[in-house]
This record gives sequence, structure tokens and C-alpha cells, in this order.
Amino acid sequence: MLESPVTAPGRGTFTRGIHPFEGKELAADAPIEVLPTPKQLLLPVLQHIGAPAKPPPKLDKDAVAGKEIAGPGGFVSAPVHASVTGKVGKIVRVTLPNGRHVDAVAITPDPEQPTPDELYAAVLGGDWPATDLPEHEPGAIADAVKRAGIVGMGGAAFPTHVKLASNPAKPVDVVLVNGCECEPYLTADYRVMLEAPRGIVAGALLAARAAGAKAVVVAVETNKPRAIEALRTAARGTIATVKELETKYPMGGEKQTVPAALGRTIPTGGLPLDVGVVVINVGTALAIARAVLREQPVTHRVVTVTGHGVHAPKNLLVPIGAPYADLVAAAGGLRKDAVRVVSGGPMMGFAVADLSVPVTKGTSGITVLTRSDLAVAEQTACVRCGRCVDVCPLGLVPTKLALAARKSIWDVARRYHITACMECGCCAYTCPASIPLVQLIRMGKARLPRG
Amino acid sequence: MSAITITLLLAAFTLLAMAVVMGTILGVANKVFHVPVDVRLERVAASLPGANCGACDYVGCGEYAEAILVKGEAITKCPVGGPAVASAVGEIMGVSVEEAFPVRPVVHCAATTAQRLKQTPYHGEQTCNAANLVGGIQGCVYGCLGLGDCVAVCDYDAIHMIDGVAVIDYIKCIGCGACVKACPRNIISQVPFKADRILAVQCANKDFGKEVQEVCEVGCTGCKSCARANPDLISVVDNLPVFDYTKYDPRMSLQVIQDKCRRESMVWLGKPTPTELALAANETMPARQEAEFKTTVDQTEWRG
Amino acid sequence: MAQSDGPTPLERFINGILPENPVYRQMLGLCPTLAVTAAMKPAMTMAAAVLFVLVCANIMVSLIRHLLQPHLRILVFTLTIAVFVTIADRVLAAYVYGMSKALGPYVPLIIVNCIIIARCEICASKQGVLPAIGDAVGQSFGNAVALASVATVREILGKGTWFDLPVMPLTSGDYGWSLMILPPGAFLTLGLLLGLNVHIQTVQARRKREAEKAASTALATSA
Amino acid sequence: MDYLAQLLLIGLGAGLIHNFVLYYFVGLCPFMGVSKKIDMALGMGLAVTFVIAIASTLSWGLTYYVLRPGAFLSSWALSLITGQAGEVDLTVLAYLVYIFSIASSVQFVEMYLRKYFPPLYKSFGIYLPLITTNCAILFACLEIMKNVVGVDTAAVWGLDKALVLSVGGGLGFTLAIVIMAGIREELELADTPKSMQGAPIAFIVAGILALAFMGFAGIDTSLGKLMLGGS
Amino acid sequence: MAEEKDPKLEAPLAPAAEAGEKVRLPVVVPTAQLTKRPTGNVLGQAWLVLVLATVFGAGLAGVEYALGPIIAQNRLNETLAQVPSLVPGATQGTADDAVIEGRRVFRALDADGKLVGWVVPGKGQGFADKIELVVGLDAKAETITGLFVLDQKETPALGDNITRADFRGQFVGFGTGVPLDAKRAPRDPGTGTIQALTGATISSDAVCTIVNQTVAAVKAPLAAAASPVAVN
Amino acid sequence: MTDTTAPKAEAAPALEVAPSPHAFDLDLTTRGMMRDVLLALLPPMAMAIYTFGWLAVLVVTVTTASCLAAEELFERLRGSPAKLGDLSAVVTGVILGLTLPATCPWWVAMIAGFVAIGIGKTVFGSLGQNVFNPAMVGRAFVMISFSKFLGAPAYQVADAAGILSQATPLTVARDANAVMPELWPMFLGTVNGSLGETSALACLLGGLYLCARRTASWEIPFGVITAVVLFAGLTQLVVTPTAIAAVPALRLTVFEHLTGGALVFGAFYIATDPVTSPITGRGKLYFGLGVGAFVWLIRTFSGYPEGVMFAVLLMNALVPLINRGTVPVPVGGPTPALAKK
Repeated sequence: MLESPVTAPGRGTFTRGIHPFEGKELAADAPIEVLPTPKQLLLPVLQHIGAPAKPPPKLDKDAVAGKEIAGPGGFVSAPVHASVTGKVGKIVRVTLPNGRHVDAVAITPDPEQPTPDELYAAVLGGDWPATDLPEHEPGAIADAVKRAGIVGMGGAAFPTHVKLASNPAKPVDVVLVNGCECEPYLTADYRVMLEAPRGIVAGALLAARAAGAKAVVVAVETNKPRAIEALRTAARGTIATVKELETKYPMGGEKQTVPAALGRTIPTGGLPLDVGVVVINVGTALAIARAVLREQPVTHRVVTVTGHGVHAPKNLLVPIGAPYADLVAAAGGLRKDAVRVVSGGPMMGFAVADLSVPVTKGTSGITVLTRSDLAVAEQTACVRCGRCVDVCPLGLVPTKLALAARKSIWDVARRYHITACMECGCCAYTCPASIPLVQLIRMGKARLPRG
Repeated sequence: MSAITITLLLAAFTLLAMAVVMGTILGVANKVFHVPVDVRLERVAASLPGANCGACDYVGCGEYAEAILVKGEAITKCPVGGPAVASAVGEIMGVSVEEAFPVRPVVHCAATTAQRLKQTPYHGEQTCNAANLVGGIQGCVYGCLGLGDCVAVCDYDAIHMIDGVAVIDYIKCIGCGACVKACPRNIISQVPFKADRILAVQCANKDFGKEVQEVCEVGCTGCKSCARANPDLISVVDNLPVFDYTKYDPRMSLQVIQDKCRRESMVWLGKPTPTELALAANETMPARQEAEFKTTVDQTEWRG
Repeated sequence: MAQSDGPTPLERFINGILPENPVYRQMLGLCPTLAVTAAMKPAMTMAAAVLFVLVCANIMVSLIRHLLQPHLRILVFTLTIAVFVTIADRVLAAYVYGMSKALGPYVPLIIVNCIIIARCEICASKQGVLPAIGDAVGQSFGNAVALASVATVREILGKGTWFDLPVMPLTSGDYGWSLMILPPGAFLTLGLLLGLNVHIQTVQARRKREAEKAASTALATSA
Repeated sequence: MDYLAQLLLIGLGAGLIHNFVLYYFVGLCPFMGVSKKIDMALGMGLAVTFVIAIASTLSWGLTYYVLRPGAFLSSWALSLITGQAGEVDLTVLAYLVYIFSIASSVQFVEMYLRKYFPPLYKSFGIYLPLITTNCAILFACLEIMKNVVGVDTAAVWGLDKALVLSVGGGLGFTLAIVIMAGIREELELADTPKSMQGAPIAFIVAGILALAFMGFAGIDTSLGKLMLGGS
Repeated sequence: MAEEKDPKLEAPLAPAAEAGEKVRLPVVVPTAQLTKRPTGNVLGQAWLVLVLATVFGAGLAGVEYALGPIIAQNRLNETLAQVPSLVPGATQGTADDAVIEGRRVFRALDADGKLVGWVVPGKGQGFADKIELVVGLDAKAETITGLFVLDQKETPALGDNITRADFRGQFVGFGTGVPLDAKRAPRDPGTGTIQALTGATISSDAVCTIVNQTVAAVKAPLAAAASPVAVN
Repeated sequence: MTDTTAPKAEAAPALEVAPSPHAFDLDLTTRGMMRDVLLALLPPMAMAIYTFGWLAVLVVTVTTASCLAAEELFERLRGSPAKLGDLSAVVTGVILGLTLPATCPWWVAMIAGFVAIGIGKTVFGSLGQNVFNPAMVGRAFVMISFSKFLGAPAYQVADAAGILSQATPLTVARDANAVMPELWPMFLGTVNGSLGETSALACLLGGLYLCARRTASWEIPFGVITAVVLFAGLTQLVVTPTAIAAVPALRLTVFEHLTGGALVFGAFYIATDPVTSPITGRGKLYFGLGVGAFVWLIRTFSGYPEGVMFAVLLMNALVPLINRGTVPVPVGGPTPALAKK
């Protein structure tokens, strides 16, 4: 069923944006290692956008790795599976890095666990049949994705089956696999692209079939030549093509990747679906392949533990629910001058105060920053220099939005399109006056009166 | 006739003629261009306090007056004016007021900075609304952040940060509800004050007792002893006692509820007690504040 | 009827000077405050004209207040004021021609000076003749104080003189700050004086509060 | 050509160079009071321009035909009474007549709008009562009077010049108030010191604006020379 | 002390003190109470305005009757007071509206009542605002004998120097045949050059322009009017 | 408000929390931008010293010192700590000094500095809040107050045949009979005028550095110069001798406009002040065009020989309206709620 590959007509870049310090060399060459099984895991019932998963009224006393412990709480929702075999404890409340305060199921792992090699082979290794995939019904693929609890692994954690569900009103013709890991420091996606490229391609092809797309484009930034090479090799003989994009932040944002790779502009307030595109992260693609071909749910993911604040930056294969403290310990522990632990990358990640928080499906990395990474001048007044306008990838005026939000002047905030902001952080990165622009805009969006 | 007589005559006649012409035109126009207006609108608007605080969910008192007349909006929605205004408006509108109590805000957190545990230094915009978007500033995700957004919005100097927690000065408070809207953690709520002093819950943490103890020295653990003392009035929902203020009656034996509480979550709020008054004896009380722009001049519509 | 609960003549008088100063507190009558304050002489002439018009208009309105029809009220006020303004204008032109020329159109513009209409509306149309006179005189004095403050700053900085008498050699002749005599100087002076006024008010209020607080804590500790 | 140039100079003078607000300080109350939002300021400015045009037409007519010495109507009335030709000077009534016609026309416009254009009335009508006591209007009438009464016959203004002056002045007022509103909207976002907020800072802005407008001084002289010839 | 305390506290607490009282009111059926179309005689309601208008009109006419002549005289005096300084030899002046149709000029007379010159008012646009001045001419309107600025609002300390005697003095002696021109050059009656005030070229120029326009408009009629008088 | 701190139980490094992003461009600071401006002001400063000698040093020193003193004083009065370290007062002071003539008395320069900071900046709430360019407010204040000392006559101090005794090119242009100076000296800067403006070359050098560093937006100087070239060029095409006789400034050629006054200095250093110019590129272009148009209009027709100061102040006043008219549309079109309206 080979069809001629659709060329990706995008010009490979987008206007504005920034070139922050990359920091990828810290962990880029560290092969994925398997995290030793933690003493206790906490599985939050809400690891995605949408309704929380619902644990049954009476929890099973024993958890088996890969078995569902909480079912989906609605259409836009995803089930949660036990990531290890062990004893189920009480339901507790945890505060996730993004500030959400949710129920979590505690699991104490049994002493006997699969060896690291077995785990690696089950999740990442082995062969992935990218070129001769078994014929699956589109509906069956989406169903498998749903049952496996797959959500966007890039960080947003939107339930993937919702994207793949065919919608006659908005037909999909391209599946875009997002390999632009544009966040500084993070290398988890990069390692996955190097170590399981065929799995990614297979997952993408399955996703394309589920969504009814005719083409698959894998978009990777030019700073990852080895990943491009690996994916090109894996995609040979399939409808998938690899598109190189300029290295620039925030290339990984949907609103930048889609125009850069395909030349289609996503309308403000819209989704890639509005222009016939489904965007999935490379990790998500691999998870789809795993769910459909190996019928395994999301139990593990690759997390980069990096930054100048840890002794040995690493890429780790981690069971969902493992506490951050274990990951940091596996990376050699915090250094003396570490001051900020960030869940995710430094541009859009959330600072974490308490290392007992668990890894969720959306955790792409833990970046530990030192004082010298953060040395910023004292906040001064805005001098309207306009640098934020020069870098905003969406063409907004961040300073107006932020000041209007600070003073609660909502008509100005609306006039300058506050809701269009995607909080990529370019403006605050650039601001010479060190104004927390993103925080103010986020606050403004939260407080903006409706109507 | 002398020149002066003629000039006088002419001048008088000119003005008279002008007055007649203009008066006729305006008088006729007044009839022809007449637009019927509900006379009650002005009276309703006049009996509202004119603070334009927005507590009634309308932009200003004028809008609310219009809503009462046109949409039949409830007449009891003005917390500033309380029952007096409601009855005045009711009289104009010819409807009765069933029952109205003044509502005042209650802060559902009593933990001072020192009593809140697991705090982390925070860099960023120093307002509650902004800080609330950043996790981990303090262990309790329900409690007061202490950065004073409610203080900033209060036009009546009636709320203050005392030891890092918002405390309402019920003598100055007029119940406009601005603080209720400002609090990003929704720990301030409007409560009907059926007596000068009422009993209220001063905790908002819905977690289990042990988790509360981990993050707060004073927060409610959801032990339910208060609910056992008066099951009719108090129900425990999500590990937190909730008063049903419709059933609240100042004559109930309420002190026992407070005595039962093992933490410090049941508090009497409202008018100061004689002891408290003695402490503040010399402080002059400001007269009830009116909105600044409501000067005598403004009633005239005349500027220039 | 309204006399009993309305403010007394003396209260009206005192109110007008500072607590309800027409310019600084009520922001009324700003046009002349800016236009005629390049020097003290025209400013004081203007203040006198306002005093005359306001007193006469207040008396007149107070006398006929029972005859007023609500919808024609304003018209009557305006007519009354216009008559007295005309008289003031003519008197000035007849006896102080130079000043009359210097004030130019700003004498007739007293008609639309809102201080006067506001006082007719607020006080004279509701109260008897005596309070009305007290009010008129008080408000006029307040107005005069305001005019004098602006004119003093502008004349001293602009010409180095006060009432045309040399008082400040540093700013006389070529060294005068001509801008202060020109329109921008009027705006800037009034803006700064208004700001200063607000500043003084807030400082006073803060001092008062602090003093009370100190007193009450002292009491509390002693008790 | 010369005629048009004269009108242009009158309009330009009233609008920009001798701006009503920034040069003559008239119309300050609405300038300060209704300049917090651009939309409102624009509404106010246009309302003033409209009323000023009506009022100046009326007042010009009354001055020209009734009040000034030798005016057509007053002379005619005089001849009716005394039976012989002569002239009578009624200019003493001018202020009374002007304010009367301004107040009446404003009220008429208000009633008319309320009846036939309710939406317009809602957005526009609230300014009308404020306009009655807007000194800009009376000022325009007085300026016109200055050019009708007591000047050499050749220099007496017709309705055309009167209208150009008043509309030019009205538009100049609109320009000033809209600029002011823009700046004040911008200042909403700024951390102006507490004691300077509101009227004080508005006056400072007006002062600097007046300073900037001084740059136009002399343009009318030069243009006059260019278009009307030197001497 | 205690007595003072209570009222202070009572007032602000009033709303709270009402707490606990239930407010009950009789139920009345609400009816729309619309304003009625006004009726009655339009002018009848405005009787006060009519009366006032009449009284005020007559009153003002009275005021004008009393003060008008004084004001008119003030206006005249403004110019007449300058006549002796503007025209050499003149001791008094009289207004003359007849010489030029629609334009007032002043005759400058010596002690014997003999015409020795003319004083002509002029007006025009200056740098900041209108400039009003009077020009003194000799009897045949051939030479400028004086200049006085009645009213101006030029820039203080710069343009307003046009009122200074040394600037005005420059004009004396210029013939009316050559148009005047303000330049940054020394005064020269031959070419009509007036030395402009430093830094106030426009104001200086405006004065020249006004003088030129005034003189041009009156020269011929005045010369004509002067000749028969001179013969007499 | 200070950060809330609590003792940490573990000996591990004390962590802190903050909103994203957690990465910053460490090279960009407000202070750095001000330093850039000061660097760019070096060429005109050097040229001023070359042309006017110690007089230039005196004037600029006085304005800078008085701006700093005023900043310190007024900030104290406001009760906020003075931030002299951000260098903004120095920038204002140096620019202000360079816009005054060499013959400016020291006390006039001092008053200008105080007015610039006091009325131009502090009353609006200090750095970043002012609507009008502070240096231009200060200059306009003294320019009109003390025109005797600063206007055209001030330039003509009778020194020994130096540049100071010449009239400034634009003043010369006002006299139909006077001969305009040569272009080359005007370009190099060996003519009379305000300190910094005389040398178009030096201003161009510094200005291009500013634009290259992106501390100044190129749109503004581009707009200013385009508008002046356009208006002056068109005038050149249609102007007649009679017109020049009536309005002598009409004879100014494009190059005389560009080199004869403060145009280049104003275009690169004054109009580009970010605080008082529009925020978007399109807005900046309109702003520049407006400044240019006003400069031409005022130079040609008004009573003042030079128009840069008034033009900048006038356009400053229009900035909010320009901003309002140039709200950028986000990539992907306006937000749906707004698009419906």
C-alpha cells in the first residue's frame, strides 16, 4: 500500500523566535538507562488534559504491571495502568509540578521485578516492523491507543485517541511526527529517535492509518543530524518522509512545527486538526506502536535528568509514578549549587519544590539549574524596547498583555489578543527588564472575564 | 419717546421674543419628542448606595437599577446597602422582601506564615493571582498565600495581612465582595451575618487529616467532632465542615461547637467584643465610606 | 423648610475656602484658573468679578427658588448668571478698562463657570438668602485662594514680580521663565500644585492615622 | 483662491495654532472629565463640534441681524416705533442671547436624538448636558462677535467665516481630547505616583501638549504670506 | 471618655447592627409607572423665563445706557491718549468715521484745532496672536510719524519687545511709498528696511506687514481728505 | 515584598520556585541598552568637543549632573530608592546637553536637566512610564523660557571668528537674501548649531551602531529621513521664486534639510527613545514618518527655525493612537471572539 510520499512544502522555519543556550550536549550522548525500581510509586489519576481517570470503588490489593488500575473518566480522558507489579496502598493526594492537586494510587513494588535488559527490550528494544505492518482496522488502532492510555508525551499530555478519532467534518491528510525537541537541555526524544527509530515510524504509520491520513512527515531540527539519519533509514520504503527544520525555539510548538514543516498556518484558537494535520510526539508514536503491535499500555517513559545542577546527566527509562528524587539520585544527585529543579525544560517547565512528586506520562525531563544559569538582573520597569515583540513567535505584544494583566485592564488585554498566547517564554527570556511576562500573561488569561 | 425708553423697550422686547420663540420650540419639541420613561428608575437608582462596587454582578448601581426594573432582578442583591436598601427598593417596586441579612466576607484560612509548612522561596510577580500559578510555594494548596491581592482591591481599608494571613476588619467592611472575587484560591466567601458575631470555619483544606497536618499547624483535619455536636447545622464534605447558614440561628448553642474543635478552625467573626473594643478604644472610626466621586457637585450634572 | 437641616451660613462660608475648595477639591472653574493667572492683578480682578456674580446670582436664585420649575431651573440659573456677568463686564470696562481688556473673553466666560451654576444648584436653590450669601462668599474666597496660588507661582517665576512689584530679581527681565506666562506654564503649574495638594492631603491623613494608632497602642499597653 | 486661503487660515488657526483647549483654556472641564477612554473622547469631541456649529450659526445670525448697531431687524423695529430710520445698539444683550441659544439648541438636539436615534442618544446623549456649560461653545460665539461688532465694515465676518472658525475650533478640540484620551489610556498601564494620578498628571500632559503645539506658532503667518501675498 | 466612644462606634456599625432584623413589607402588585406626555400650555409653564427675560433685557439696557458712553470713551481714549506721542505737534485728537467709509481713523489736531496728522488703527496676525496697533501719519499721509502697539500677546521677553520704544522708534520717518520689511540688517529708510528684533523676526515682520496694509488702505483717502483742510 | 523563606529540613541544596521560563538571555539588560546609547553618543560628543571646545564639555557635564541630581532628589521625594545605576538619567542628560547650544549658560542647562527629569519623567512614575521624551521636555522648557540665551541670537556670541559667530544654517535659511553654508561643512559638522546636531556624519556613525545593536529600531530613523526627503524633494520640484520670497525656508534643498539641523541626531537618538515611541515595527515607521513630516512643516512655515524638538513631542503625544491603530494580528489571525466583532 505504498503511496507516493507527500512533499512537505513548509519553508523549514517560522518568523521570530529565539536561540537560547542549548545545553543538549550534557545528556545527548548518554544512552537510555533503566531506572532501578523505586521503593514506592505514586500513580496520579490525572496525568493528562481532560477528565481524571476513575479508580474503581474498591481497589485491587495487588497490582500487576500493565494492568489498568483506573479507567478513563470520559471521552477526553485516559486510563492509568500499574507500571510495576506490587502491593496497592491507599489513595493519597499529590501536588503535581503544574500545581494540580490530585489523587494518586500508591504502589509498593514486589521485590522481584524484570531485569533492566528485559524492561528495555520490552519498551524500546526489539524489532519494530516499520515496512510491513500488519493490516489493522483504523477503529481498532484508535481503540488500542485508547485502552493503552496514551497521551501526548511531549508535555501537553492530550489524550492521543481523541486526535486519532476520525472526524468527518475535519478530515486529516497528514500525520506530523514532532521530533523537534526544542527545549534546551532535554534529550529524551533525541535518544528515542536514535534508539528506536523504526518504532517511531511504525507508530506514525499506524497513527496515519487510524486518522485516515495519506502522508507521514517526521519533523526534526537540524541540530540532530544523527536522529535525522536514523529516521531516514527507518522510513525508507514507507510513506513517511523526514523534514529538516531550522534549529530555533519554539520550533516544537504545534503552531510553529506545522507551518514550518507543511506551510499550513493554524488559526488562532484552533488546532492542527483545523488544517488537516495530526501532530504526535516521537515518544507518543513509539507508544502507539507498542500499544498496537505489542499490546502494551503506557507504563514507562524516557526522562532526561540533566542540567548543570546534577552530577551525571542521564536519559532514563522510568516507570510512571517513580518519584523525582529517585531519578535525581540515579543521575548522581543534586550538586551543592543547584537551586531550581524544573519538571520539563527550562523554557516551559515547572519549578518543583518537593522531589517526592511522581513522574507522569507527560514528564519529558528534569532540568536542574544552578544559580549561575539563573543570574538575572533585578526587575526594572518596562522601557517598551519592543524586544518581546521582536521574538514572539505568534506576533503578539507581550509587554502590553503583561502590563494589562497586572493592572487588570481587560479591554486592552483582549484587544492585544491575550488568549492567543501559548506561553512559550520567548518574551520573558529576552526581556532586558526581567519582567515575568509569561507569568503575568498566564495570570491574565486565567482572570480574563468571560464574554 | 426718549432714546433710553426706546432702547429699553427694544431690549426687553428682543429678549422676550427670543424667550417666546425658544420656549415654544422647546415646549413643542418636548411634547412631540416625548419618550416615556419609567419614573421608578430614577427612584430606584437614587435609593441604591451609589458605590458602584459591582457586588451585585452589574457594572454599576445604575445598571442594577435598570435590571431590577427591566429584567425583574432580585432586589436583595446589594450587599452594601443590606436590608435597608432592599426594603427601600421593595417599596418603590411594590414587592416584599422576605428576609435579608447583611452579607460579609469570611476568610477560610487562619494559618499565619509561621504556621504554614513546606514553604519554598518564590521568585516572580508578588501577587497571589500570579503566585497561584506556581506550585510549591507552600505545602497547603488551599490556604492563604499572603501576598495581599484582597488587600489591594479593598476600597475601604477593611482587609489586612496580619502575620501573612488576610484578616477582615468587620467594622470597616461593607460587604462589597471585591476580595471574594480577587482571591485566586477562593478562600473568601460571602456569608450572611445573622448576628453581630457568627461562627465560621477558618480552613479550606480538603485533604485527609494527616496530609493537612503535614502542611499546616492549625488547619482542620476533618475530625467531624463539630458535626457531631450539631449535625443539623454542620456537615463534613471533603474532610471539611460546612455550615448551612440558612439553618444558622444565633440562639443555637454554638459555643459548644467551637469548644469541640481540636484545631483552631472554628472561629467567631464579626463585631468586636468588649475586650477587643477596649484595646481599640482610642481609634477613631471612619464614617461609612461613600464612593469618592459621589460629591455634592456630581448630582447636578453640571460641569463646564 | 430646608434651612433647618441645611448647613448654616458660617459653615457654608468656611467650607468654601478649603474643605470644598472649588478648584482644588471640586475641580470646577478651571478655565479661568488657567487663563487669567499669568499675573496676580488680572487674577484678583477675575476673583472679584466671580465674587460679584456669585453673590448676586446666589441671592437672586435663593429669592426665586420657590418659583422654579424643575425642567426650566437650569435655564433660569443661566439667564440670571448671564445678566450679572454682563453687568460685571460692563462695570469693568467702564472703570478699569485696562484690566477688562487684559481679561478679554474670560469675563463673559464666567457665565459657564461651573462654580456658579453648581452653587446655584446645590445651595441657593435649596436654602435661604443668608446661607446662600455665606456660601457664595466662601466659594469665591476659595476660588480667589486658588487663583492666587497659581498666579503667584506663575508671576514670580515668569516675571520676578508679584502684583507687578519686583520681588524676585533672579527671575526678572531676561531671566524670567517666559514659559510660565505662556499657556503650557499654566497647565504645568496647576498640575504640579494639584499634585502637591493631593500629596499634602495624603501625608496629613497618614500622620493622623499613625498618631491615632500610637495613641491607641499606648492605651492598650497601659490597660 | 484668496477667499479659500482666508478660510483655511481661520480654520487652521482655530484648530491647531490657537487650539481652544491648549491655547485658550476653554472647554477644559470635558477635556479633563471625558478623556479617560478614546471612544468616549471622540464622541465628546464630535458632539462639541456639532453643537458648536449650530450655536455659532445661531449666534452669528442673532448678532448680525439683531444685536449689532445698525442691524437689519433692530433698525427695522426702531423705524416702526419712531417712524424714522436710525440704529440701536443691543450688544449688551449678547451674552444673554448666546447662552440662551446654546442651552436651547443643546436641549433640542438632545430631545430629538432621544426620540429618533435612541442608540445614538445612548452613546452620545450623555455628553449633551455637559456641553451646555462647555465654555468652548460660548467662546466661539464671543470670537465671532468680536469680528462682527465694532470692527471696520470691510472686516465684518459673514456666516462662512464664523462657521469655519467654530468647526475648526471644534475639530481642534476633538483632536486635543482624543490625544489626551490616548495618553491617559496609556497611563492606566503606568505606575504614576499616587498623588499625581488623575487630574494632576492630566494637567502636566496637557502642559507638555501645549508646549508641543507651540511649535505650530507662526505657521498661519507664513502660510498667509505664501497664499495671500506679503503686503 | 466612655460617652464619646460609643457614638463613634455606633455610626459605622449601623448596617451590622441591623442584622437579625427581618424586613417584611406589604406585597403590592407592581405596575409600570411611565412618565406621561407633558400637557398644558407650553408658554404658560415658562412664564418665569418670559418675565425674567423681559426684566433682564430692560435692566441690561439700562446698565448699558448708564455705562455705555463711559466704555465708548475708554475705547477712544486708548488711542487718543497716544495721539500727541504719535504725531509731532498734535495735542489732541478726534475720531473720524466719515473720511473712509466703514473705517475709523483719528484726526490729530494741534492746540488750535488744526489738522497736523492722522492716527490710524491697524490689526493683523502676529506670531502668537493678533496684534493691534495705531500708526501716526503726517497730514498728507506721506510719512510715518509714530507707532504704538495697543494689544499683543507675543512671546514674553522676545516678541513682546515690539512694544519697546527703540523698536517702534525705528518706524518714525519712513515714507509711506516704500513697503516696510523687517530684516536682520540695519535700519534703512531708503529701502524700507526695519532692523528686526533678534530672535523675533516673525513678530517684527508682522508689525511691518500690518503697518504696510494699514497705510496702503488709508493713504489715498487721507491724502485726499487732508488737502482741502490744508488749503483752508 | 520579600520572598518567603522557610528552613529546609534536609541538608540538600535549598531549592526555590519561580514561574517559567527558567532561562534568560543574560546579555540583555536595561542598563546594557543604556550603555549602548551612551557608546553611540560618543562620535557626536567627540565632534562637539572638536568644534566647540570646552564649552561642549561644560554644557553636557552640567546637564548630566543635574539630571542625576534630579533623579536622586525626586526619587527620594517619591520614597522609592533612586536607581541611578540604570544609566537612564545619564542618557537623558547627555542627549539633553547635546541638544543645547554651546553658549547655553550653565544655569539654563541645570534648569533644563531638572525639568527633563522632574516634569518629563518622575511625575509620570519614572523609568518607562513617561509619555514624552524627557530630554525634549527639558529642552522645550528652557528653549521657550530663555529664548534669549538659546534661540538664534545665542549662537552669535562675538568670539574671535570662530564657528560660534556664524548663524546656524537653518537660521540663515530664514533670510531670503543670506547665502546658505556649503554642504560639506554642514555634513562634517563645522557649522554653528546645538552641540550634537552639527555633524551629520558623527550622528550617522553612532546611529547606525545603535540600529545594528537593535537598541534603536531602524524603522524610526528610516521613516524620519524618508518623510523629510519626500516633502523637501517635492517642494524643490514646485517651488517658485515668489514663494521663496514669501517663505524663505522653502528654498532648503533635501541635503540642506538633512545636514543643516538636528534631523539626523533627532532621527537616530531622540525619536528612537523606546519608551516614547510605538511598540510595533509598523507603528514605528508611521511614527518616524510623522516626525519627519512635522519637522519639515515646522522648519518651513512656523516661527521656529528648527522643528525636531516639537515634532518629536507632537508625535510622542500621538504614540498611544498609533499603537491603538497598529495592534498586530497574531499569526493565525485574530482571536475568534475579536474577529466576530
